[in-house]
Amino acid sequence: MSPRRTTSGGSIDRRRTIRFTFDGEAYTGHAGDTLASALLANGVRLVGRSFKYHRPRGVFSAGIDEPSALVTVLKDGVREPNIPATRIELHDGLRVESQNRFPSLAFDFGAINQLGGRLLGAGFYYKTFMGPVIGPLKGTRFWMFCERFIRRAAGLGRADYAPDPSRYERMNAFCDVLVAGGGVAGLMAAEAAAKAGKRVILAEQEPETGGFAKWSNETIGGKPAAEWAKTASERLAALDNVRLLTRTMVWGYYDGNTLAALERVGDHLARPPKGHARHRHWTIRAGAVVLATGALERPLVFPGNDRPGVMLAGAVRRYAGEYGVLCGDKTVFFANNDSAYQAASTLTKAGGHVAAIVDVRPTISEAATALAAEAGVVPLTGQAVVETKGGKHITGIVVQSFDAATGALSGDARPIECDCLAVSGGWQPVIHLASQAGAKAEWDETLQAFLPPAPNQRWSGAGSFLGQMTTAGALESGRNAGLSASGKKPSRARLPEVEPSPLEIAPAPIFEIKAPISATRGKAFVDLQHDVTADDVRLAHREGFVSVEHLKRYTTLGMATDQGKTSNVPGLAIMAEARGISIPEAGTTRFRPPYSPVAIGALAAERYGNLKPNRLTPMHDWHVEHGARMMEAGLWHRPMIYGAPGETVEQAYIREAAAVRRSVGIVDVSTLGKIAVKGPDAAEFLDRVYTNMFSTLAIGKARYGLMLREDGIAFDDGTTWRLGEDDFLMTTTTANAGPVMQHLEYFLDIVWPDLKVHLTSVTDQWAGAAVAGPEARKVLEKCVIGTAVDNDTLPFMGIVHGRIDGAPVMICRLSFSGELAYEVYSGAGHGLHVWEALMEAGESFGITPYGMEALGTLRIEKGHVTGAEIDGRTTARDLYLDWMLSKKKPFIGSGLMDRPGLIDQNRIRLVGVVSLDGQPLGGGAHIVEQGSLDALGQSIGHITAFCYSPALAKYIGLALVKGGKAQHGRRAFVSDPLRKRFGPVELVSHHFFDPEGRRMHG
Amino acid sequence: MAEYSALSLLKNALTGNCDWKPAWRKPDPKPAYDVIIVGGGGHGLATACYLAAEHGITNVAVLEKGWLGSGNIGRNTTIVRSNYLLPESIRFYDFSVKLWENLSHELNYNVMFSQRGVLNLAHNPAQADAYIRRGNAMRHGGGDADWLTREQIARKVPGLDLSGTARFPVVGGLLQKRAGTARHDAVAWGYARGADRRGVDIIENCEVTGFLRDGDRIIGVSTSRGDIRAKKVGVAVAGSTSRVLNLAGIGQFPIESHVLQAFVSEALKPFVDCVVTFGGGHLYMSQSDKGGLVFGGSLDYYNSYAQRGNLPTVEDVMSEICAMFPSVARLRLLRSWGGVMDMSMDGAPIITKGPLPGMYLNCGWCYGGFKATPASGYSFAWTIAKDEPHAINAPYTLSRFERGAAIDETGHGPTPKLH
Amino acid sequence: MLISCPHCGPRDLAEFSYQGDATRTRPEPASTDTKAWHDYVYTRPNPAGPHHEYWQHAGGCRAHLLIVRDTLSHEIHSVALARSANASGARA
Amino acid sequence: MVERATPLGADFRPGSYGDFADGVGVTLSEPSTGTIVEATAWPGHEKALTAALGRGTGLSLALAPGAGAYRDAKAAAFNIGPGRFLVSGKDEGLVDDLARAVSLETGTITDLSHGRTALRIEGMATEWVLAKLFALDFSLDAFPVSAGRATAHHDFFVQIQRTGDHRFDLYVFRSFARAFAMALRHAAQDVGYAIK
Repeated sequence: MSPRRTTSGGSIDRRRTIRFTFDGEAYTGHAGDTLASALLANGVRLVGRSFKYHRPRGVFSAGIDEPSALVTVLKDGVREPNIPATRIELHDGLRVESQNRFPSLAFDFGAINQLGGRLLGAGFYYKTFMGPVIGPLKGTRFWMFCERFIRRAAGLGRADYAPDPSRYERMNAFCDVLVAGGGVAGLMAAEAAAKAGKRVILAEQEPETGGFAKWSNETIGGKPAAEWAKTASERLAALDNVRLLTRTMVWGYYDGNTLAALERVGDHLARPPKGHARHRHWTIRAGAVVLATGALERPLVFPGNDRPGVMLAGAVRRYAGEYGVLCGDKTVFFANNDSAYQAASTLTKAGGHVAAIVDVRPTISEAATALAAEAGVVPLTGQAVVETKGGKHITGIVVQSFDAATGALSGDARPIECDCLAVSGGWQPVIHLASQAGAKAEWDETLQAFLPPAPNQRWSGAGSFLGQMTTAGALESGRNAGLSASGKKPSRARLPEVEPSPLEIAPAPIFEIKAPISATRGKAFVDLQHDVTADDVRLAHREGFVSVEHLKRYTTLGMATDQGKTSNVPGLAIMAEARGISIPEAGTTRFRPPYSPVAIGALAAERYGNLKPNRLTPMHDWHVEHGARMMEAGLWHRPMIYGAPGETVEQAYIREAAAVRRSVGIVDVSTLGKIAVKGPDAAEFLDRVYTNMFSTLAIGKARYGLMLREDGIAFDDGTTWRLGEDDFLMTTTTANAGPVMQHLEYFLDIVWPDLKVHLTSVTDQWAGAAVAGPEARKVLEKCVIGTAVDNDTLPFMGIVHGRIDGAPVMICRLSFSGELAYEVYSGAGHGLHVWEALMEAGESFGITPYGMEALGTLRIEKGHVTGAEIDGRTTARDLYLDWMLSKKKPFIGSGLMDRPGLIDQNRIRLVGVVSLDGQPLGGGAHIVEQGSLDALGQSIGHITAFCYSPALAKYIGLALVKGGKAQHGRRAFVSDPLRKRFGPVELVSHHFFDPEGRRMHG
Repeated sequence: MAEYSALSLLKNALTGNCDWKPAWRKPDPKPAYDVIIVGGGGHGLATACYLAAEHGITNVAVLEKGWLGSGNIGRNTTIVRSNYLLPESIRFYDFSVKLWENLSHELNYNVMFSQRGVLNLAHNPAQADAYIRRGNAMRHGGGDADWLTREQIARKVPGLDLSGTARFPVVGGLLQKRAGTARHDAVAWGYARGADRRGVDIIENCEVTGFLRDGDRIIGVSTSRGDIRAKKVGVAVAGSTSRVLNLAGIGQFPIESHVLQAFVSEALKPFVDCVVTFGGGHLYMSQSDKGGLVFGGSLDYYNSYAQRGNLPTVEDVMSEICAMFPSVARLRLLRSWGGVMDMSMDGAPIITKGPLPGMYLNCGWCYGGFKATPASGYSFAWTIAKDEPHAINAPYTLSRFERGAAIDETGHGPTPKLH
Repeated sequence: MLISCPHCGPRDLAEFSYQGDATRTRPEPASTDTKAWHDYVYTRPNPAGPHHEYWQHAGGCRAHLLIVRDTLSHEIHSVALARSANASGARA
Repeated sequence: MVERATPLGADFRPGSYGDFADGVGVTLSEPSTGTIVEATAWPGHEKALTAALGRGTGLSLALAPGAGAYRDAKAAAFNIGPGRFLVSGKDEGLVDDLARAVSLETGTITDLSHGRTALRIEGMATEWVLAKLFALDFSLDAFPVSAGRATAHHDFFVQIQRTGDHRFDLYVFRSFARAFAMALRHAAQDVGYAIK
């Protein structure tokens, strides 16, 4: 006695046999099978173990709502856990494992948890494991000890650490009408919108469109429904203005009619073609949306309702109708509505045997009675299943008389033998997307279900999503929704003909059969995956966790991978009953994206494995070829050092920095932010944004400038060059190029729209090479033509234009290193050319390319500040840049820079630090006045940058220290417990080297 | 026998679990209280609990608009840490961690505080220096911090992309061992029960619709369940601060409300042990006891009260998690949700007497409210009881902006979305 | 979320950069009224409902937009170029 | 004259790549653009600017947002913001011509010839590939030939002009060009692509 394949029927391709393995065992199925249908066809009933009690579980549903039959797919060398067997299309080579069991599915140690059933009820963890108040396990230790075991027992599937080799991609799409759901209603809607000339996308989560029509054995337009759906689908696919996406689930409804959908492009293939994605993440901007997402069947809650073989009636129907699989030899239906009778009818037609139909309602419709008669049974009305029998699968049930009005059970308990129990507790429209879109669902007394709220974005609904449970209703509402989404009125044209459907799909308001539970009967489960029972819901009620959100959180109801698709409404109904209020009064949980789980890689797709692009200077390849070790600076890559063989980083930067002081060095400064500031008001604008004056700057000269934020804190610094009366070139720090641009644009657009100034980012237009050192001028003299570079023509802060080896250049005499230095700017496309020419010209002077470490060393020696000191908390005064705060004019930040807290002398302020023990200082080390590594003192500041200074022959650094200048000459200690460094230092002026600046003026 | 213990569980199991009492009563509001706390979230409940436990003030009501714990206590990513840079923050959050360590006992409620550690990854030397500066600050402030090398990280966190070819290669990481995670809902429920058992009235579905005033002075609140008078009214409604202050006539305030999304994957067997934060972007991840990977990233960057996130942020967060853990791409996102953050102008909270006489204010928690719950409740209760701040919340004034004494951990200045 | 840039048409949220509250008035540049500067820089109405705010179409035309958007529903009521909105006195 | 170096690097070399067994879906190339200029008008002077640009390039530019004009292999221009245009031409002297044509009363001209890199994508699968990167509607109705769009793909700012039914010129910041070409190539894997 077991499930099996029929000899004919269904839409699977019986000529194509597919091999797959489950827990290492080889099986076969057919093309068109899901893993679930194929396992059932092979008589496999035990498929998984439940989350908490490790109870045996089988296939429960036939779709996305599956709570029990979760497996791990082994593919591409990686594990993909927690995939419902009902969602896996069979393909050659498919390998699948069961999960949450040890050592095997049939014999699972975890099943011991079932013995502690009552102990392990809702809230169990909150009430224990607090541990002892004294001893080695006090505090959090005892809990953490227990938690290790709890964690191992919890979880479902096991993931591995092997990188996922799959390709994912994102696709942006635009359409007039998006139809979510390709059942009968969706097909009608799409066709109506397409005929109205709209651009339409139809997304269907299953491999084929058609929905119920695929297995319902009805007729539409005189044809079998499945055939009608196929033809309708083909018609749509042939249209230019329709994109038909199958295997595509719309999972998120975001603001502004932006919807997210996942297309499973390659999961059903043994191997996707080269360069093709496994999943494609669609972001669809839709003018209007038609939600035709259907309805899901609910189970009934009764003792033992989780045994393998207990299934949804609609699922039993689908397995028979679509896959040619009979879920049992003797099937009993148990229902509170007529849809189970349709299922029984389909099963009978497929060759199955209906052992009984148990119905909680005292009377049923004539149509239902007739269908039962076709199936060869007289419905047991006014009765209910109170117990299931069996071990790892169901072998029988027990029924008793049931009073639908009071829920009371009476009379004899009668056993019925069966190997499949098909349950229907009514239907719940899939309103998730509508709920995500913003509004609260509305309870419908007739359907005993939540219906979608009134739309608050541009969507309309169709089909069973709206509670239209008949095919005729789907056809009509589908067409109307398509028309309405196209801005058209409902049509009166004839719809395809269907058989009349006198069945009563609205269920009796029965959710639970309250029979006493026992070890043999089993528990009455509400949430099958998370093992939440009806008693758990009542315990939550008893303890005051009565709001639906508390219920969910206290019991974990509905929080499993199926997100409560089959359990939310029954759980709510049981709580409502316990509270003595109606279901809508008890509330509904808000649905959140995704509708059903989505691969994380799919959502990350568009990055192509590179989280952030690499930003390269024109000389990048040269640096790499010449041994540079590159480092990141924001998105940029810059040389840290140019290492000679065998050199350490420290040796390299000392060599490079020393070369600059001794003769000449060259460094790539192309990454500096550069903004063209042009227009008649450019000078006025700069006066307002910089703390110092720029309107007085002569053409052909540059000036160092400082910007503050509105709150008076230092923001950025750099030089700005006046190239013409109305033409400035502003430079910013590398890191702040973007923020400064945005800051300036904000003020021009919003605060001073009257100023005539244009800004253009020209960072990428210019390559920059700084040539620094006593021999710098000689290098330029050797290669620059078209201008002199002597002190008169090119004084400090002067700018000249000329050519180097045929390329136009602009040279500004600026110094960050404190040496005689020039920044040579050329068009970026000429950057490498000019760089190489400078290297050649400098060869006889021993020109040395230097990296960020040497650049940092030179600036520390000079006491110049960078982002390490301008860290968003320091003021100009903290950095002793008060001389730049103009008193002649207001500027951004001048209004708040004098607040008492910002001018306090005791703030942490810039000082120099000298190591007195000859050891390095360490970035991020702190400064203390006393203490040791064992007894840490009080921090009075921290080191922002340090280096070995070749010019001073010692380790020096910059620091922000309480009191700043007042500390000069004081002894203190560097304290770096993280790196176990403690040592004496002297606090000194931050101008270590050539404080008068003779060298750069030389 | 303690109300909750292994023994009581066993006893109740044998009697069909019929004798459990409600975790907190559902009383009707009295006409007047000594103290009203507006806001039945973590901070409000903790405040009430400490008012009763530490100061003997039990004639207290906590008023909650919806269901208890429905604000950010119920929608955060459950991380507890004190790995801060500035001395004010270190002092406050370290105090909080100390309270966390004993919280389950204190409340006789397992809040599942698990000191699994929080690891901040550094991806370049400058970032490493910044983290080391922070770690040193933590150590000098009396806390714990350790620097891990790449090799140590490889052993501690399998699955991280530690290859040299990673776009953001890991150079080291800052570990705070005493940090970890807790069961967020349990914190709300534990404090609620703790307060309730000490006599505090917790009143759900009671929305404050206005303040009762005597001149300038606040003397109570109007609610959807009638007027309630009080000698002192504490407001702890982070996420809705501006809305509630509006009811008291305060129309401009240094707070913006922003939405922060959080995410959870399907449940898995143990995958990652500690909390890991990614330095190449804004991302943090841990694993819950149930097995879900819990993670989050940046704000959605615009004012919102909608508890509803947007897609570009989802994509950014997923990109970062895949960059950090390349195997996670194959796993599946189960659920996402949004919480409304009370973003202050410097990223630090406000816990103070005022701004009106009779009123006490606790707000501006930005991302950091959950871990602060015990210290926030403790110091707010202190401030209400004694009419002066405790040493740990003394810097968290409202006047600090005008004085130029912002406590700006990130250095982003008055741009709330960046804190 | 889509924002209809008056210049570029409807574009994805990802192209825009939020620039915050648009109701504050900047004091005169030379003002030394710390309180006025404080209010401008630090305080906001932060309403639950329609919110006047600036966005920059940073990943597009770079223009700043004045947008009225509901912070409860994210529904956008109006979008205008900030320059023209401010110039024509349409500012809130 | 010193030749301008391409930023695309050694990897961007001619050949066929990806799934090209059944032919390539798109072709990528770096068109030669001697001059790239950003021209911006003061408010109220937009018409004068388009006229001046027309004199400099021979293009006739409409004043609508995103409007553009294109003369095969000679010059191209399109609107990228209020009063703002990106102009490109084969000729390197164009920048001087435009600087002369646009007076300070009308607006400003900024030379970006080195600062932006143009990449061309063409072929039947062009829209499919671009839709992976950009949230733009690439249908001909929404994005007609010669029109332009300023848009972004994460950190890449890209200005796009449609220069044919299935042909687009993409202007990116030079320092990002190599990374962007990588992203584009990755996106074209499934349709197969050639580099010309």
